[in-house]
Amino acid sequence: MMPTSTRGLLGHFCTPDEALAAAARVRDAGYRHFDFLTPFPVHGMEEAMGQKRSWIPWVTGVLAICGILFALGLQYWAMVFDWPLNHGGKPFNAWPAFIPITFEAMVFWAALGSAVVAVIAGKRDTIPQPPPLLVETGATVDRFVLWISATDPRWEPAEVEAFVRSLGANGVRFVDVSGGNDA
Amino acid sequence: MRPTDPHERPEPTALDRREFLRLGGTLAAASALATTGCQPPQEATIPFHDMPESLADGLGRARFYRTVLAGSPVQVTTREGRPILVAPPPDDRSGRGVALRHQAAIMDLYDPDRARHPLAVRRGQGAPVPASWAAIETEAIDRLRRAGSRAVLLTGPLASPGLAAAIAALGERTGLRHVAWSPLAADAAARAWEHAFGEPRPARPRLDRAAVILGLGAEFLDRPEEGFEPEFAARRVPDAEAGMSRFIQLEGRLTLTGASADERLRVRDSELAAVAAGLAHELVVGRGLGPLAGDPEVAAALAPFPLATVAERAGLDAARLGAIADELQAGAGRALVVAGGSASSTAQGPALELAALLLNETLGAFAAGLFESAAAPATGTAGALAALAAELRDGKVEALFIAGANPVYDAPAALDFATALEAVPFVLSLADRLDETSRYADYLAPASHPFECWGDAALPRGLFAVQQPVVQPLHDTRGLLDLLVGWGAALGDPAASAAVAAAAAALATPPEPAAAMPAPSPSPAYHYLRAEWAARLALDPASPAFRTAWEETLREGAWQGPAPAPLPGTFAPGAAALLAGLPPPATGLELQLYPHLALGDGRSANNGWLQEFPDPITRISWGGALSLAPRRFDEMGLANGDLLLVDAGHAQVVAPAYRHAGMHYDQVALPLGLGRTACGVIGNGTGPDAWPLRQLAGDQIVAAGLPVTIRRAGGHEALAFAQGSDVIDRDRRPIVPFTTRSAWESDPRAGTEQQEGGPSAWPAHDYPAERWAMAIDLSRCNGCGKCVLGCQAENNVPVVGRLGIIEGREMSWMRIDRYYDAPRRDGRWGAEVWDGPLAVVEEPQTLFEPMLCQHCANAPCETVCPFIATTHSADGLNQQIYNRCVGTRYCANNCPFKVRRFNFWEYSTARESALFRWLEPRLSRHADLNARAPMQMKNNPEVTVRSRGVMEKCSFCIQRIMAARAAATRAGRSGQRLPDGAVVPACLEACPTGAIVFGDLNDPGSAVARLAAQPRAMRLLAAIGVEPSISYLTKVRNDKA
Amino acid sequence: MNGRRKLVRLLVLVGLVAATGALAWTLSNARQGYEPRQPISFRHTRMPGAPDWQVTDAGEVVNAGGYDIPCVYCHTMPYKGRHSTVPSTAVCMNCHQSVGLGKEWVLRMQEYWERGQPIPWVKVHDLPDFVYYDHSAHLNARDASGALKLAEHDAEGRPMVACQHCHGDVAAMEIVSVQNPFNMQWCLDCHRKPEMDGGTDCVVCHR
Amino acid sequence: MSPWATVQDDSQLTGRPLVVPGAGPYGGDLEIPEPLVTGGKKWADVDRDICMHAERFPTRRWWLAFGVALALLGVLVVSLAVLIYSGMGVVGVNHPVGWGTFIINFVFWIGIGHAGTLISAVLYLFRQPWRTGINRAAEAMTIFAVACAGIFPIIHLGRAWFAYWLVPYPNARGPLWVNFTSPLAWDIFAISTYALVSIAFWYLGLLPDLATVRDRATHPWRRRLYNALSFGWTGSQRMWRHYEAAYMILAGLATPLVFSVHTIVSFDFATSVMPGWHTTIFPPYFVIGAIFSGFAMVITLMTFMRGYFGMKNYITTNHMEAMAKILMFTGMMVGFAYTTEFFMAWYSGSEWEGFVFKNRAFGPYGWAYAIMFTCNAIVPQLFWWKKLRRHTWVLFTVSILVNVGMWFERYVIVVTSLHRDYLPSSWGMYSLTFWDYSILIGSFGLFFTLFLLFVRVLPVVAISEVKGVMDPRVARSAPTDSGAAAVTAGAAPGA
Repeated sequence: MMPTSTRGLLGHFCTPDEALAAAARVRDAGYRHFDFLTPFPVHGMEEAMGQKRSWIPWVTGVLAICGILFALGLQYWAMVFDWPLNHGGKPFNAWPAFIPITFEAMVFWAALGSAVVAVIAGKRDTIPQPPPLLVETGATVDRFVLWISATDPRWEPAEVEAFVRSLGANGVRFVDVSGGNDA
Repeated sequence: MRPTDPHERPEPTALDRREFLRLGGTLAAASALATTGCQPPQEATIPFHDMPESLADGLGRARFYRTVLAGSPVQVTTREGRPILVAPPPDDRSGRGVALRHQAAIMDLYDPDRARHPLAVRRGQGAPVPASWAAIETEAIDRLRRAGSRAVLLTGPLASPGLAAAIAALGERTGLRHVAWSPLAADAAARAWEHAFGEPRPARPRLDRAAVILGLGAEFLDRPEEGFEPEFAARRVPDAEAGMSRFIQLEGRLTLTGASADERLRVRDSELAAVAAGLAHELVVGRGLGPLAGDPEVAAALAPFPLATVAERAGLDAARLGAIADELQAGAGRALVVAGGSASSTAQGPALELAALLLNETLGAFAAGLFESAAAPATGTAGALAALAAELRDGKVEALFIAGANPVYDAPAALDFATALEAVPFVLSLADRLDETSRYADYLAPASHPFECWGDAALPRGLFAVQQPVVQPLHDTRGLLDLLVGWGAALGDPAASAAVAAAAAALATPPEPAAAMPAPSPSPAYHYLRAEWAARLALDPASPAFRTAWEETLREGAWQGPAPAPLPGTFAPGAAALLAGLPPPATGLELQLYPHLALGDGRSANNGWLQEFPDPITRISWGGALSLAPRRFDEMGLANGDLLLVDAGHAQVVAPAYRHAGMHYDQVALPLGLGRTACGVIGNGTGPDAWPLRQLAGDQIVAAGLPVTIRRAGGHEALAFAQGSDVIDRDRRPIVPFTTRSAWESDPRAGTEQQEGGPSAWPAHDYPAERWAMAIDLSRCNGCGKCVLGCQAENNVPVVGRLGIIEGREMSWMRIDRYYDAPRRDGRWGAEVWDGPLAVVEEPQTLFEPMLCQHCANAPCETVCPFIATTHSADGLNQQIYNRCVGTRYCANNCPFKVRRFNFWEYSTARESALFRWLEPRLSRHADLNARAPMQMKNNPEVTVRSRGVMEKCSFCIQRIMAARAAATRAGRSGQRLPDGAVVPACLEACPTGAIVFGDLNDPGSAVARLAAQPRAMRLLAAIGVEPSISYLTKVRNDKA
Repeated sequence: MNGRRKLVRLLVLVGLVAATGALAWTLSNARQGYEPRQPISFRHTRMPGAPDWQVTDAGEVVNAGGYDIPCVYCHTMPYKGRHSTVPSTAVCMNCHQSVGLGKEWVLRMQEYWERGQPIPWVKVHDLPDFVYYDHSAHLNARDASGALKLAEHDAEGRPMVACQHCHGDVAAMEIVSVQNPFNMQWCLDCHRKPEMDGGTDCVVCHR
Repeated sequence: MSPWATVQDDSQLTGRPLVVPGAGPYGGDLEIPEPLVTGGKKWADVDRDICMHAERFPTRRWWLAFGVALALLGVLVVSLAVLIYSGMGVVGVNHPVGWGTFIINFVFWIGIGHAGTLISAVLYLFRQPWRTGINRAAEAMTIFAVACAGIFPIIHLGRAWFAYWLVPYPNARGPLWVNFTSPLAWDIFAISTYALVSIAFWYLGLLPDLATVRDRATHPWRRRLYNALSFGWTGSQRMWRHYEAAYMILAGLATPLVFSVHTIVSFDFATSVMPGWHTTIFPPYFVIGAIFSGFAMVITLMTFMRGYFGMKNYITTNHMEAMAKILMFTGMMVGFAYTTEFFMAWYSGSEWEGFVFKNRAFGPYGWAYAIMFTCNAIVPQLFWWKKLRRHTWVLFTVSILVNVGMWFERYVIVVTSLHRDYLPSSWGMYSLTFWDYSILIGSFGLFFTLFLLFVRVLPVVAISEVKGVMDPRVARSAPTDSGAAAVTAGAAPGA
């Protein structure tokens, strides 16, 4: 069930390097339910936060194979099996002519599928209490915002606050957002 | 709205169940609405009220009638009572041929510009108003009665004995005089025959019996109605049974006939007589050949023409002329000299014809039976017309009836016929439209088309043919014979009265629909003709024997009467004196006026098919041009279409220039039959009107050898060329198989050499049943173009108009490519070859190649069509499905033969919207050309009328293949292969020379399979591996003297 | 997202797809079931079929069945030509000079006859203009053994007219309607049967 | 202090590395590349500079440009109405030239549509940071160019209303599918794939920027709209993780896609039997030509963006020079292809082929060939000179000329091969009618209308990507407790 409120701790950094360092320390400190909001992707953040590599490429591979099978199947079925027609003396199974569409279908399935799955995955791959969208933190402008959720097993407000402050974060504060956070 | 908090997911604005049901209901309603809206529109199916029994086995099928059209027997195909196709009758033995004009007669019949009811023209004072037949006939009969011998009937050439009899009977009753006028009548030959044999009845050369043919300006192939094509073609193949003939042509303009010559010398028209006399001098005087050798009169007449002198004057190589003389001498008894054509309408014409007769006599052509006697053609003379014009002007004629003649348009300008008509108190025009002459008449009594009325014709070999109507008159018109018989009856002629009475009786008897026999016709002409016919057959008109004979004649088309009188006596040596008075040739430039190949004298000028037909030599459609020798053309710095002023002294005409290959340097030529002003919206104003340039010299019309000067008139008029480029270098583009006889004898594959294609990556498809294929023998083909018109009529091919041709939107499925063969250049290649270098086009070797869809086994067009609108059928056809075609034009681009035609416009419907007409004025023109009632009646219901935006092309007449299949199925042979000859495509049907053969390639016994296996057979563009189904058989030029 | 909403969304999606499919299917089969009203309510049920003589309450002996009239008595051409043809009014008059006089629709027909006008029947079976169908080529088609491809008996061996293969049992129709889709798919379904060997080249029907 | 901070203005860029004397590891001079963003911008400035155009009321300049574009679009609409209403006859196609300006325009626009994805994808894969300044607009250009291209294969049909038959959908005609051996069928798949993948790639790149626009929005509806468009993007690292992976994959897929699409377009010609078309060089030749013309169009558009929309700090002279170099390089490739074609025609020994090329250069359409060769192979050689590479007007002029030349390249290919092929009897000429011109011009109307709308509503530079290539030392803002100093807009959440 949906949480009726979101609780956690915010603190932000001004450069990606600070954020990276902070992330590594939060990870090493054993926090699990934490996240970073950044205005642009920060290289190395995955490792710093202890995340695994994204599984999107697997989706791409499977969809690519689906695309190939779909296109080849459609073409073969239509041209050879369903209604073979003599087009310019070519054999019904003029397989070299099927290559372009097969390739395009592969790209089509793989690319669009990956994009859609990535967007969905990005929204699904989350901690129990993801960071709320707090515009004034500037997470889409120039701030690298650390969020530690109250659901974290190691959550202990005072300890966490002290820890985050020790990372050099600015604007450290608790957030308690209740109900529909409708913009 | 979506929340901004990603983990907060409140109630989405999805549909609840009630909304879902509501939406579902709406969808269902919408689909129901769409479904009912898309049900087929209610269409009525109207049966007969009472179906005639005669249709019991023929509904939805073609019926064939034999009739005669302008003196040529034809076979007319009708569908549901509408004539849709004219073709040469199979096994015709009349000695006449079918010309393009006959084939296109369908369009004349459905010409929307025909007069649809009688008109009071009132001599052009104000607009014509409708009149009644009764009023016109009453006045006409009254005038006839009163005018007596001061009444004149002016007709065109009369081939109809029935009509002649009716006219004669009227003449007996009232004194009506008859004058026939045919603007293209060639009376030079008749004069020469009269001089030489005492009888103005030229015999008919038998080209199939001659091994050597010398043409002196001969135009036997330019006048297909004269029926020489099959006989000529019979000996044009190298393996002809009787041996291949050799044809040498001397002419000033490259004609269709000259294009088939094995050897061709440029001699201008006015010089031809002298050259012919020179040859005669060489043979008779020089070599003492033939019965006339030693005759002093002949020798004296020929004295001024020693070969060397003649050759020098004509600018010819004397040795070459001598070689021709050698050939003639060697071929004596098998050699034939044919003069005539436009060259005979020079002032030297009679002398030219006589020289030809002299040569034939010398070579023993008459004795060897190379001529057959023929019935005298009925032609009018210019002298008679000139006399009539004088009488008209002098007020000696009180009533003038004009039927089938258009003197205001085509009489020599000197006669000023229009003014002469003003002096006649009563002029009645019996034309089919308000033409140039009718505008000066009091009344226009509209004439029926020959397909709508009864008539007959006498044919050269003694055959008599009946012109039977194949359709009810479309408009309130009458046949000339019907009218004259009616007048005859009114004036008390017994035969006419009997006919009219019989017709009245037939009209009074209600038709019996279920009767086995057709009802008697209510046409007076019908009964008149039957009486005539009974007299000719010496049978009682009421007897069953006559009935049988009559019906057989109708079925077979003609009845063989007594053979024409044998050839007139012997050559009178004194006739040679005609040569002595030979007028000197023109100095400087001379003009030849020649009848337009399709339009003839221009009487069918409102016919879109004929106007659009590209001249086989010039490839110009919609008009004509002044032909200039290439060298003169280049010297003047002209471009095709630059306007020139032709000044013949007595008249001047402005015409666009055309670089005519093979033209004599000192000769220019202009077609006749163009430039009409009152034939209708299709033909009005196309091309220059050249008739005024003809000169009346005594009682002879001079239409060639006219001294003229030309100069630039300023301006340019685009010529509607149906062809892109003229010249091919067969070393580079081996697309026309062509060789000489000597090369062919040493290697029967000679001329078919081409680069072979590589091996195919794929196995070929197999064709389990038939595999349709065609073979075209280029040695037989003379480029006449009748296949083109046959195809156009059969397949509902629209007319695109002059602009359409200029823009390159021609629609004809079949075309005859005409190339000039560039001499081999030993591997050197100049780009200039495409521009027609003088070396090629001054003495061109003409090659004709009928081009149509090749139905390639590996058709490039099929591969590229994404819509599956064109695929290959199991019997080898390249199918084009219009209803599936969306019009990418990719197939046409990828067609190496460029035979696919795209409907850039909607030709078949007249779109009346004002916005549309404002946007595209061209479209009104298309409607004029194709879609004005009753033009749509010409359409063949077996073939889809294509809409805009679809591709079309030759289908090998799939409708005929399917009809043959259905017929076989009905006959209990379903699933069996069709026998050879069961399918006759329209082009083959129209071909007079048998150049086209069609059939099943899988049947080893079929004609096409045998031809395709010949070493002469070549399939084009082997290098790109398209595997056409059409084999072209090498054109072999007979170079063996 | 809870399950109910998921279900509704899914149902909407399925419904949309189904509706589109149904719409497409009906559009492609627009001809099937077409049952137009005719200017004269001619009853095919009374034509073929055996007579069924019955005695009415009034004691009259009447025929409640057919008159054993074969299809080709009126539709004369199917074995001979492309069209099966609609009978001319004269054919109606062959019988109705003496039969059924005074009945409403017969009187209407006779009115047409006397006015000399054809009866404006409404076309029931109508193929697009670009389809060149030939009745005779179908009815006369025989296989290698010489048997008619359009057999004159049904699957159980009961005799039936070959027309029924496409037109259905017209003899049982009070109002004639289109029994089959009469679209290209339906034509091809038959042409593709090996025993029919009808050919699937485009030009078999289109040209 | 970063040396990049010294570059305050685009005009200070030299195209050469910045030298920091004595800063090297061993005491030598340190050379570092010039900054990609000039003007000492901070991250917060980037948001403002770029979002500004989407936020304020359009300028008069914008209205002026939009008005012109809309008028041209009107020309297109009217022309198409006339075309559909009257028939294919209104344009210049004929026998034998069955394809004319429609196919020329199609290939032309598709070609232009290649640079965007190429810049984005290929330069991304090659880690070329300078792509960030131009990739957004270039991708948008791609999509709009493909949209322009997409109308041509449909309107060039004789019966355009049946174009949907090209889609292989189940039907009651047999079913009758499509001919999968036809290059036009391949085209349908290639172009629709290309269009959709390009849109996906573009949109994926837009997601973070849409969130930026959302966060700057003052009007709640605007915020909702952009939030919906950004799919509720927060910038969470867990989103970035998959996003980055997908972006890389799309770049990887888009690269071969770019090559395949123009290869397939070239198959329209290369798989035919027409001399001059039937040649194996076409796929690479077309692809290079497409990149060439696309870069030229990007230069044209970027010149406008720099001048009209004040983007000089983000699309710097260095960006322009980099593109000029590519233009010169691809121009040489294109010239090489032209020459190779001639060589192959001669070397093949095929008379047909030889004639077509001779005719191409010296025949009646030699003038078109001359325009093509001059504009495409010779004019870009000006970029051997650095000064010219960095000169706005030279760049602009050359970019226009290159696209003129590329249009004529397609003209030459389509027209000269068709107008004189195998049978001389069927040779003909081709000329444009009024409607040919109006539809060509109108297609620019469509393109610019879409582009101007894009400029109006979406960030024209990839904000998040540009931020990534800026020096944090320069771009960071002072640490404050309240969050981003630059953010003045945006209401507190969850009130």
